[in-house]
Amino acid sequence: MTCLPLELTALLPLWFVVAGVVVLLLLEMFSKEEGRKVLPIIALTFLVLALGADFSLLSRQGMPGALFNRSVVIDLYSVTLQAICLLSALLTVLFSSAYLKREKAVTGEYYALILLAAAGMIVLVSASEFLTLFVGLELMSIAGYILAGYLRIKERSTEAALKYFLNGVFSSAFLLYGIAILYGVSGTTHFPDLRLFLEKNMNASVMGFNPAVFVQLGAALLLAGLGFKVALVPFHGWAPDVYDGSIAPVSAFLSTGVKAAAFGIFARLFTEVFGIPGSWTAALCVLAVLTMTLGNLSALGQSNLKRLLAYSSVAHAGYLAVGLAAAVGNPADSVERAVAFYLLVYTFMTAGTFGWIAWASGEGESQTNFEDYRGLGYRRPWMGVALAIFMFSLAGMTPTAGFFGKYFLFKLAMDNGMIWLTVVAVLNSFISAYYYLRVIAILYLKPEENRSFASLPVSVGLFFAFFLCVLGTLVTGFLKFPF
Amino acid sequence: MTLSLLIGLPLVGAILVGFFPWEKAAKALAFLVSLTVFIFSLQLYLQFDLSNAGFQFKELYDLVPNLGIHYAVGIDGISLWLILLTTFLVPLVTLAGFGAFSQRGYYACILLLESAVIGTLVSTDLFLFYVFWEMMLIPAFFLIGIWGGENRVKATIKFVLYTMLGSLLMLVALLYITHEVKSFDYSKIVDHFFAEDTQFWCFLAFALAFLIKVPLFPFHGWLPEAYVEAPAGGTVLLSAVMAKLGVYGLLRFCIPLFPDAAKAFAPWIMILAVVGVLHGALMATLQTNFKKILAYSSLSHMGMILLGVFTFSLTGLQGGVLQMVSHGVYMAGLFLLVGMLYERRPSYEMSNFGGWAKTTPVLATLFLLLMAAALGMPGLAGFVGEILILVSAYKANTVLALLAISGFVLSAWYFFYLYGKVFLGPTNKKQNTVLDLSAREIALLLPLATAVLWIGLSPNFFLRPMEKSLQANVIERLKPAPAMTDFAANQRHLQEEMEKDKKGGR
Amino acid sequence: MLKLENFQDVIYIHSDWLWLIVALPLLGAVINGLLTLLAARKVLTVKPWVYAAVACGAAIASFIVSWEMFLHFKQTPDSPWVQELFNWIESGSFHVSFNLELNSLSGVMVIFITFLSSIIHLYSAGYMKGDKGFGRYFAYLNLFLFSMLVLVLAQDLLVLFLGWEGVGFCSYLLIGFWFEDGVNAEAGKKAIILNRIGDAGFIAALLMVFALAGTFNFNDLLSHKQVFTEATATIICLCFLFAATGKSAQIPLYVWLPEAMAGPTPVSALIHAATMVTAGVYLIARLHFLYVLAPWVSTLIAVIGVLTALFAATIALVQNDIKKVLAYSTISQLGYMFLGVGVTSYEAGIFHLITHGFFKACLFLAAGSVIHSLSGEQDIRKMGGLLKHIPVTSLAFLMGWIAITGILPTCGGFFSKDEILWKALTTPNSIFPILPQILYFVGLMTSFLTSFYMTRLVILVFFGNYRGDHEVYEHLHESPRIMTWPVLLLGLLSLGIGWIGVPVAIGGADELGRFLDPLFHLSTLESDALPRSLEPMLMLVSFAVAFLGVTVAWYVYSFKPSVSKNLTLMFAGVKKVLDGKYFIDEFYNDTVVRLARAVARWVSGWVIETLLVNRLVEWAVKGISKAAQAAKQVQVGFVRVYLAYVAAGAALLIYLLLH
Amino acid sequence: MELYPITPNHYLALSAVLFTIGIAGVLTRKNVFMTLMSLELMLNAVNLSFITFAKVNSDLTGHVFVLFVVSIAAAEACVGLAIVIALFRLKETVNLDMFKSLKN
Repeated sequence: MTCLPLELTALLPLWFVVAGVVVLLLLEMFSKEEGRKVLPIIALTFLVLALGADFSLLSRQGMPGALFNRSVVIDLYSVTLQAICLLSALLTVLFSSAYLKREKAVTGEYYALILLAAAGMIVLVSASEFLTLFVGLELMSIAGYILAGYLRIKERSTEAALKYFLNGVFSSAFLLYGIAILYGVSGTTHFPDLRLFLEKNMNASVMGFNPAVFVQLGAALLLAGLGFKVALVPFHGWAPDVYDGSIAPVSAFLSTGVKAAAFGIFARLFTEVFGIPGSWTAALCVLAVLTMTLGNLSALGQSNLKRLLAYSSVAHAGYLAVGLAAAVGNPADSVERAVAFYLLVYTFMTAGTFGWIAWASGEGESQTNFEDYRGLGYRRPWMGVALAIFMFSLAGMTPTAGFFGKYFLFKLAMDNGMIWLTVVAVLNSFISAYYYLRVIAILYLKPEENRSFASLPVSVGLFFAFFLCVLGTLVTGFLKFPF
Repeated sequence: MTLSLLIGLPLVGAILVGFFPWEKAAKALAFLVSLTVFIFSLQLYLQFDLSNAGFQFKELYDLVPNLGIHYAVGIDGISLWLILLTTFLVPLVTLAGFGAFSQRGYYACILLLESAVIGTLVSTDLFLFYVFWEMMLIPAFFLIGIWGGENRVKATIKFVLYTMLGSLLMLVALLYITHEVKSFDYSKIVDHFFAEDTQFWCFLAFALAFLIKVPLFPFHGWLPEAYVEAPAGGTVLLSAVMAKLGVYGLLRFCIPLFPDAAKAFAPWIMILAVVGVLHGALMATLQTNFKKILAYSSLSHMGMILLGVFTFSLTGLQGGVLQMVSHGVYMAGLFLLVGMLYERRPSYEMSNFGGWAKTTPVLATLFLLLMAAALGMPGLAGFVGEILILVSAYKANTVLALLAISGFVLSAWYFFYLYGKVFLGPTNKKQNTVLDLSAREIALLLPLATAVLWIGLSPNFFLRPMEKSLQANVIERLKPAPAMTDFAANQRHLQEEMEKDKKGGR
Repeated sequence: MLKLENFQDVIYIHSDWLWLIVALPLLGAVINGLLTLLAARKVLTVKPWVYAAVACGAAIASFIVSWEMFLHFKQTPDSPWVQELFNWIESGSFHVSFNLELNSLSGVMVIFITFLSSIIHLYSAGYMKGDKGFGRYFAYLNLFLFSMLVLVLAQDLLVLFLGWEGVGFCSYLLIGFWFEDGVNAEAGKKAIILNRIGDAGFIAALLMVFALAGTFNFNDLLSHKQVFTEATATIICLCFLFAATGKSAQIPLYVWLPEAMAGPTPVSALIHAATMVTAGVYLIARLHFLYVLAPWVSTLIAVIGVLTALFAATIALVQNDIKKVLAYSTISQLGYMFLGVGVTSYEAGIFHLITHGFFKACLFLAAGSVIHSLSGEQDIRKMGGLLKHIPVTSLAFLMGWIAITGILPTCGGFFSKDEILWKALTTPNSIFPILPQILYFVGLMTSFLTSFYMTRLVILVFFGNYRGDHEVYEHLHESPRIMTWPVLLLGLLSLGIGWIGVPVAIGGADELGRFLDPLFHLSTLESDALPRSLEPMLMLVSFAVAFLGVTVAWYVYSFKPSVSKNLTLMFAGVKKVLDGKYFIDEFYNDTVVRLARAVARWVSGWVIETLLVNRLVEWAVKGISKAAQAAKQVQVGFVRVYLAYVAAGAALLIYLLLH
Repeated sequence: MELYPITPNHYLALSAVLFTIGIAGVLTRKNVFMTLMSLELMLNAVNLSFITFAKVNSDLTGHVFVLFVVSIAAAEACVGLAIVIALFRLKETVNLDMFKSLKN
């Protein structure tokens, strides 16, 4: 495919995904019932193709860099994040196929929406300019809104959609305003130019008015907008309800793919653009501490696994924020590496857990309380072990990848001399260990006799998905990371 | 290659056992694997170079190159015996069984634990050490949480959380020092001189992690439940192996890395240790559950070991390490016997026993022997370490040493109380059906009995290899710190380095 | 005044065979132990005589070996025999090698121990016949012998401690031998725990000795004795004394011995009369060079000794269990030995140790034979007139009686006791000048009481009419020869044993004294308060006292039983106190034991464990879970509130970034 | 009387005011439709400032941005209305405070 112009090959993943969307929609239009069986397979094929394209990009020397009139940048970071988002989409599709069959809700547009969101993510993570960023973000979000409310006959699902939607639009207004102000001050929407502007004028005062004030104002609004997407406290209100309300596979998607993409661009902005000393560092520290603490504490009180996971994903956003707070003063690539690595690990373990819930919760997600899983570890040993591994990883225990992820993030904070922040983060992951371990322990309590988990089938796709997640959770820590 | 083999073999074995198709044969396989590991580990002693104080059997590979994390392993005289102790005990534990159901998982966990323990003992890269250190928790968590007794969940979560709190704070300290030294290499870090307050805080963080594992007196909240609820095999590994890792960590990291802080804290730790000795013994006298008696006695004995270690004298250190080994041996034996009693009468309450010396003479005799060792009978394992510790402790602090002696009296109190309640006195009807030890059980206890005698009668065999390493890697490190000027220069140098890095990052 | 020249010029003779003395009993123990366990496992069936043969063989062989060596050793008594067995512990400056040393003191002790235990082994073969634990019994017995020999032959305090602990442990096993009866098990426990309390003193002393001298080897200590000041020596000796009172059942730690009679009678004879209980005396004698530096402690020893002697004798007056009487008399006699070593006349102490060993063993064995023939009856009120039924046993017992009371001059303990009293009287005490007289008179009083209660015992058991139940009377029979002959032999020996130390004053040779003197003469105070020529007179005095005691007892219990009743009526209170053994056990229970339990329960169990260790953690957990409940309330569910959060957050950020 | 020239600052102020009004609307109104309108108001306020800045900086990006925002706002409106209809089918109400089955 080297004959194709660079601009096309570099964005090949995007093309594949979009093509997938079109094909799926057409199939949905023209296929009968039995045609629906192939939908997931189609989706998978295109996602795998896109992933393959990403890997071929990763494997070749020299990244294309800025393309399309510098509106997108294809570097190791963005390609890695693309891969992560696609991986999340892939896992979601795998989890969904069995789930939707069970719920008798198989439609083409579902998969189309997932791919559409994936396309949005690809655009988002490779944006090098605010307009692209906005378009990608909205593409991803709008698809997300619909996915959240996919089971429109269920109140919880629809309510989740509403909450997600209102918060989403509300905060993207903030985001936009922030962008507008930055644009107004600097006269550009390109990240590199903005960076140059900041480095020049952060402490100079141009023709009477001090741009720093406006930059900080813009940054604040920008932070608010992105903070919503990645569910940082206090912009997190929607997250627990949405992850809890929407169907488990979608929760997996929203809590991994969407968050990964959002965090990806978040990290890029706060390393490559705002990566210079400024008052936002303190703000990020505050957000990080709030997020970790509130997320973990609320998770502590949960008796419902799905909701617990929702809160835990809030908490994990907090750990990532620790990394971002330490962005200033650390080399950009090390920050981006840490973030990307954590997102990958996080995708494996969180998607895996949500998928596990999708599997274990049974018809209509009737069983998501801890008590429902009493003794599952004896009846279905392997699935028990799988969940245990995810939990250990979420708790950040060695040798699972969860530990390495946390380690790299906290290391950033420590290298920046933010000892107290590290201590807070560590104490938080100590608290989190309690509820994660309790989940495992419950799996191995004495099971009630009547309860047998034999009625939970593990299809090939599901098995493959779990295998992927477990493997990823176990070995990622020891793999050589692309950059 | 030997060390990697010692880590890898159990790991592979664990996976094999875990996936082993025949539930019944899992035990046999696990036993074979652990036995092979033991045989390989003997090589360590045979090829050990007594004249060399530093690390031996070194290996070095990259693990995470861009962070400078290496797979670096090696052993010295301190870790040698603890490794041999581990590899020696695990086959016995596997042979002893106690995995009531789901044999696969049980033995997989044991092998996993063995691998993690050995890894912890041989790592010379701090990151690697931490990885193995935390990794131990997972199999331990399962061993207690799945195969444990009634309140196993509470016990196991308590145990893991206590341990994690310590190790997470240690992680912070580890992050800090590796950030300061810019390396995970033990030899580099140990040669680096840390500022006073750095030493203070880092010592606290590290020591907390290790002292919780030991456990030292105020941090033993997890101990009684964990020891009692765990299955016999698990208890053996907890008390005989994992507890030792705490002391090992102190010897290997806390003291050499932060010598000044160690010297500053030593008196306090010695006081806590003695309080632990007395407290553990007194608590033991209160119990009606004989597994709990052993648990508390273990607390008391570990206090003794710490007392020896923190005298910082060769005698005390050697006594401490020797006592670790012997405590490992006799405690393992006692807990295995307790497990065997439990198999014959599922209870730990002494009131349900009595006169068992009549029906199970062999069991009683072995128990008496190991108990005598635990009592510090001269000529058996416990005594030598104890006397070495006391002698050096007396030089370090007379009062503490004299107080510690009373632990010696109390141990007689609770141990003979236990023996009298369980093995002596009238027998009751039901008991005639009870069988004495089977050939298998005797076979797995005899090595322990032999070891107890061996340590007691020729301790030099064990003391000699550790002498040089303790001298070089612990005592030498405690020599007065370099002059202030060096320290200042050191700091300046570091500052420059950090600046360079920042620039490099851009 | 002391003769303080330091003698270094000791020539040690290396010996290759000392180990045999200790190894043989150990071998016997191991063989018997294995045989027993194998038999218990039904792997093989062992005839009882095999056990007996092995054990007695081991003991006797050990005796023969040591006898041989001793004869050779006697040629050059000034040069001890030493064997370096192996290098036991070596760590830095801490170096202990496992050496055995045969010097005049340990030599005498070894002969004494091996001989007595050989006889007692033989006796046991008969006494324990048909017992289920026959093999186990002999295994323990041999193990005990091994430990005792190690204790005696040790050239090193730590090795001595090995034996010291070993004998304690074996006595635990042997006292609780019939463990199916809870009482016996309890007695064993009490014995070992009290011993351990004493041993704490031993260890403390060890630590101090090492801290000062850096060695445990007796000879090195002897040559380094200048490192001990009077103060340090005093403390160390006090600690050792404490240990000794534990082993040798002296005030304050004597209470275990009477209950130790729960064990089989031969055990009482071997351990609680002849050998183990003398370990304390031996220890003090072995450390004479330290004690001479601490006159205070020596005085204390003498006082403790004489008090214990009197105290135990008074209790013995009213005991009705034949073994208990002997037990208290043992304590009392041990008191004499302490008195002896206390006044630094160590050879006198050892002398009495040996004579007492013989006659007390004889008495115990005879008593055992009595009990045996009365099918287990021990209460002397249920005996009487046994002389005609079991003449041999009675004869032996009477010999023992003669020996202990010293009613027949030159027999048994007469010389040794007299030696001690003489030394007690004539050794000036620098601290309390009046003390020697006191010691002497209390000693005399004790010897009066001794002859009194022993005579009472003899009369109640062997004379008068039988007062026991009838079915017992039916089976009344003399014990088998294997029991009676050893007893007779012991009886004869205990009469004659006194001749090894006939005082010079009455033209005797005092062989033992002269033999031991080189070892002790530096540490022995001159006993020159009275001219030597007075000694025969004092002998007459003590003989008179003993005679008085016997006659009074005879009068009271044989001719005028009414008198004893009247006495008991007159002194009801005293009787009560004596029956209650001065309520010392109760006293200990109410103070020490209860205090310890209270500390354990309240300080450790409640304050520390519950409050400090657990409650704090629980509170922390409670706090966190409260916080968790609060945190959950943030998630109210109203979407508009969430939107408000967003707005507020934005405001917060603007504030944070702009201020 | 003379007319003061309308400077960009007036437009920016106006847009800020509109944005604030939008926020207030969103936070205060219970009716979903009012909320949606307030959201639109906020977006358009942003558009206004975009145009202004474009004018000030005399570059076209701002204008392009506005076009995108308008179209995306339209899309969002459809999705939003769809969700509202679905909810109305289920609960027969458009009062936001009625939707609180997911909490704590």
